[in-house]
Amino acid sequence: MKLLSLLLLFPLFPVLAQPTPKDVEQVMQRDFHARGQAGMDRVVQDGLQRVCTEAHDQPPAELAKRLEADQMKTIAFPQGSLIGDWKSGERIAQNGRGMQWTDAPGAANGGSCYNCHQLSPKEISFGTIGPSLAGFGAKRGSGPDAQRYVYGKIYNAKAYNACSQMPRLGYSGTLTAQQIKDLVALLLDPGSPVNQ
Amino acid sequence: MAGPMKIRATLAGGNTAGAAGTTEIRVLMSHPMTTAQSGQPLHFIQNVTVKLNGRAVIEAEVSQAVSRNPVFSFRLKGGAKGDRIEVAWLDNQGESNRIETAVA
Amino acid sequence: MNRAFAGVLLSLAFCASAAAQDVKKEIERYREMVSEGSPAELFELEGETLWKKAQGPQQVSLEKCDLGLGPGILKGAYAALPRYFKDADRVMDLETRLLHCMMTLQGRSREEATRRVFGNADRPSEMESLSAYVAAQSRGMKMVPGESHPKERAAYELGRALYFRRAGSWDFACTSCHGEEGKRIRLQELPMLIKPENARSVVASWPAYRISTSGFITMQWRMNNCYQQMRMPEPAFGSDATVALIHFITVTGKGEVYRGPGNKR
Amino acid sequence: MNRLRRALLGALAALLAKPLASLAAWNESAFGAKTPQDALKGIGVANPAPSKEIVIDAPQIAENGAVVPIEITSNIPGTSSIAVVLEKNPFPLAAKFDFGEGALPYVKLNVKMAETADVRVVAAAGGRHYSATREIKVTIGGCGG
Repeated sequence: MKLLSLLLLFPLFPVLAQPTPKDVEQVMQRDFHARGQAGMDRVVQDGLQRVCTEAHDQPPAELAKRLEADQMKTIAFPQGSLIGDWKSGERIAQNGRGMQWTDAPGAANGGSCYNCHQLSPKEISFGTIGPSLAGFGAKRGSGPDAQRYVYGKIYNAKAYNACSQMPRLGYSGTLTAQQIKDLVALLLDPGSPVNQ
Repeated sequence: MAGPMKIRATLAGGNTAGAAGTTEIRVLMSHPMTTAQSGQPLHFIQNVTVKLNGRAVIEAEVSQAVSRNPVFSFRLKGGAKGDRIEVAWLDNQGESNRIETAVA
Repeated sequence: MNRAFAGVLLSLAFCASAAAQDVKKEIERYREMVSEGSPAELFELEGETLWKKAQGPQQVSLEKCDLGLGPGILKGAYAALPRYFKDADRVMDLETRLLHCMMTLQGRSREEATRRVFGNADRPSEMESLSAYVAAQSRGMKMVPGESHPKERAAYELGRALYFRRAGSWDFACTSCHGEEGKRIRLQELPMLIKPENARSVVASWPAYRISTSGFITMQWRMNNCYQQMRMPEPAFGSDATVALIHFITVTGKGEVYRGPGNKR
Repeated sequence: MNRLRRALLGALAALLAKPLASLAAWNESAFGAKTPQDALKGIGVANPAPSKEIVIDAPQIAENGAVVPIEITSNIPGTSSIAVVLEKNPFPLAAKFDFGEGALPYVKLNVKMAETADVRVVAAAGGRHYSATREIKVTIGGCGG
């Protein structure tokens, strides 16, 4: 029902027959092929991807809230401190590899963080798709709540913003729990270059 | 592999009262320009010569620090349409190439 | 990192916005200076040789290839692509059409002709050099892709749908990077290709010489490489999906005067 | 003398279908030098005087160290050669241009730089040497993937 109301909110252009989501998937099934670790299962959308595609990333608030609650359930928070090693976190943030058909399947993946965010003010080559995170820990503190928020956001960004452009780095199997802790340290540790 | 070259020589500046302008030369060379650090066999252009109507006017010695597919711009005093400009290179493996054009 | 650089970075931290402005300006100046002497022309020369070279079982050149304006007509042909081709009953972009000519005129198999469509600096691909040569023959002409045939309109709609479709390990669509204006990845600005003013300069400059790899890159490569970075499986060269995306982008940026082959990072 | 020898060799080379590598002059000791000082020594330069008449036009930041554009003009009268030294490269001497009658002391070229460093340009005029430097920062652009 929710999907139906969504479709009504975003009416199809009357002039041209647009391809249905099913049509588009069929084209992709035909025109794409598995390569390396990138299997054809990745062409098939999950529920969240389908809704965000249909809504051009702006689902109605009520639907977004429900999707976020669903995504929140996927996050496995480790016990104890979530602060790892910021030096390792910086390397993970700099590394843009992982999950591509050109990447070795067994190798440790990067988080691609600098592709979209400013983190350490020392790095001048940073992206701007996501907000600047320079001084993040200095502003927010590094207590249990901040740790939990950052860990959860990296593990599954969609639990906080249903159609966020940020990958679900833990949920997708890109980063391990230890790697995410190291990134939490990069953001929150007072000794991290992010907070200088 | 040392591939094709491209050259352009044009008259710039000057005026109808006869004041001399400048001949601008831009030359492109396909060459790998591999360095000692690349792990590939060292292969780079060492000498570049620019000739105006058959006479050498610029002689350059270059190193592996020149970028791949080298592009050089040079300038000559004065010049006239139809002047013959030739650029030749020679690399450390003895390969060479040359190209000629008339000033436009 | 040397001391002087560290000093500059320190000052960057102090006056971040002014410094960011300077960085942007200097990077723009860098690109401008590099593009003044683009080796793209060397690829055009190589492409001309390949266009005229007899190849394949038929041992003929591509000189009779019909790129849409009639057999062998190169001038302005690229500016009118992608378009619908009756003989193939589908919309084709430049590279797909070149492949079609290799198969039909030269008698080559698809497998052989597409074995190595994306080359590198040491060995550029035949498709890259040919693209440079053909595209250069439209320099100074307005980009006017086909839009009247129903299959051209369908390709546009499919391209648009693909542009917004999120999927894969990282939930990416084209819009994940090219969905908002003024954004960048690292230092690379990202054109928002659904806006004509952004798509135009893209349409006017591809295919292009790529400074970081000293190679020549084409739109089919761009689609392939984006899907790789989107953590998706690989789209087939010259497939309807890739042609549709290229058509969608080209129609969005139509009307711009072609200035390529250009220079990319 | 060197110039004359080269001119003669050049003429000889032109007569041959393919010039021979052994005929060309290439200053092995200067180009093989591992420090800027040794490189300059190799081309006979000692204590060049700083000069504002050497104009080095280059971006302050190079997005890619593999291609760093540098445009050089010497406004020193009688400039006969220009040498380009990349101070932090493993082999600092990048190029030396000799200008004969009719050539302007100007060149634009693209060089590779391993890291952020000074570019030093040394011009020779009337038996004296002059130099100028400019810092270029080398960074990375793009997705870094």
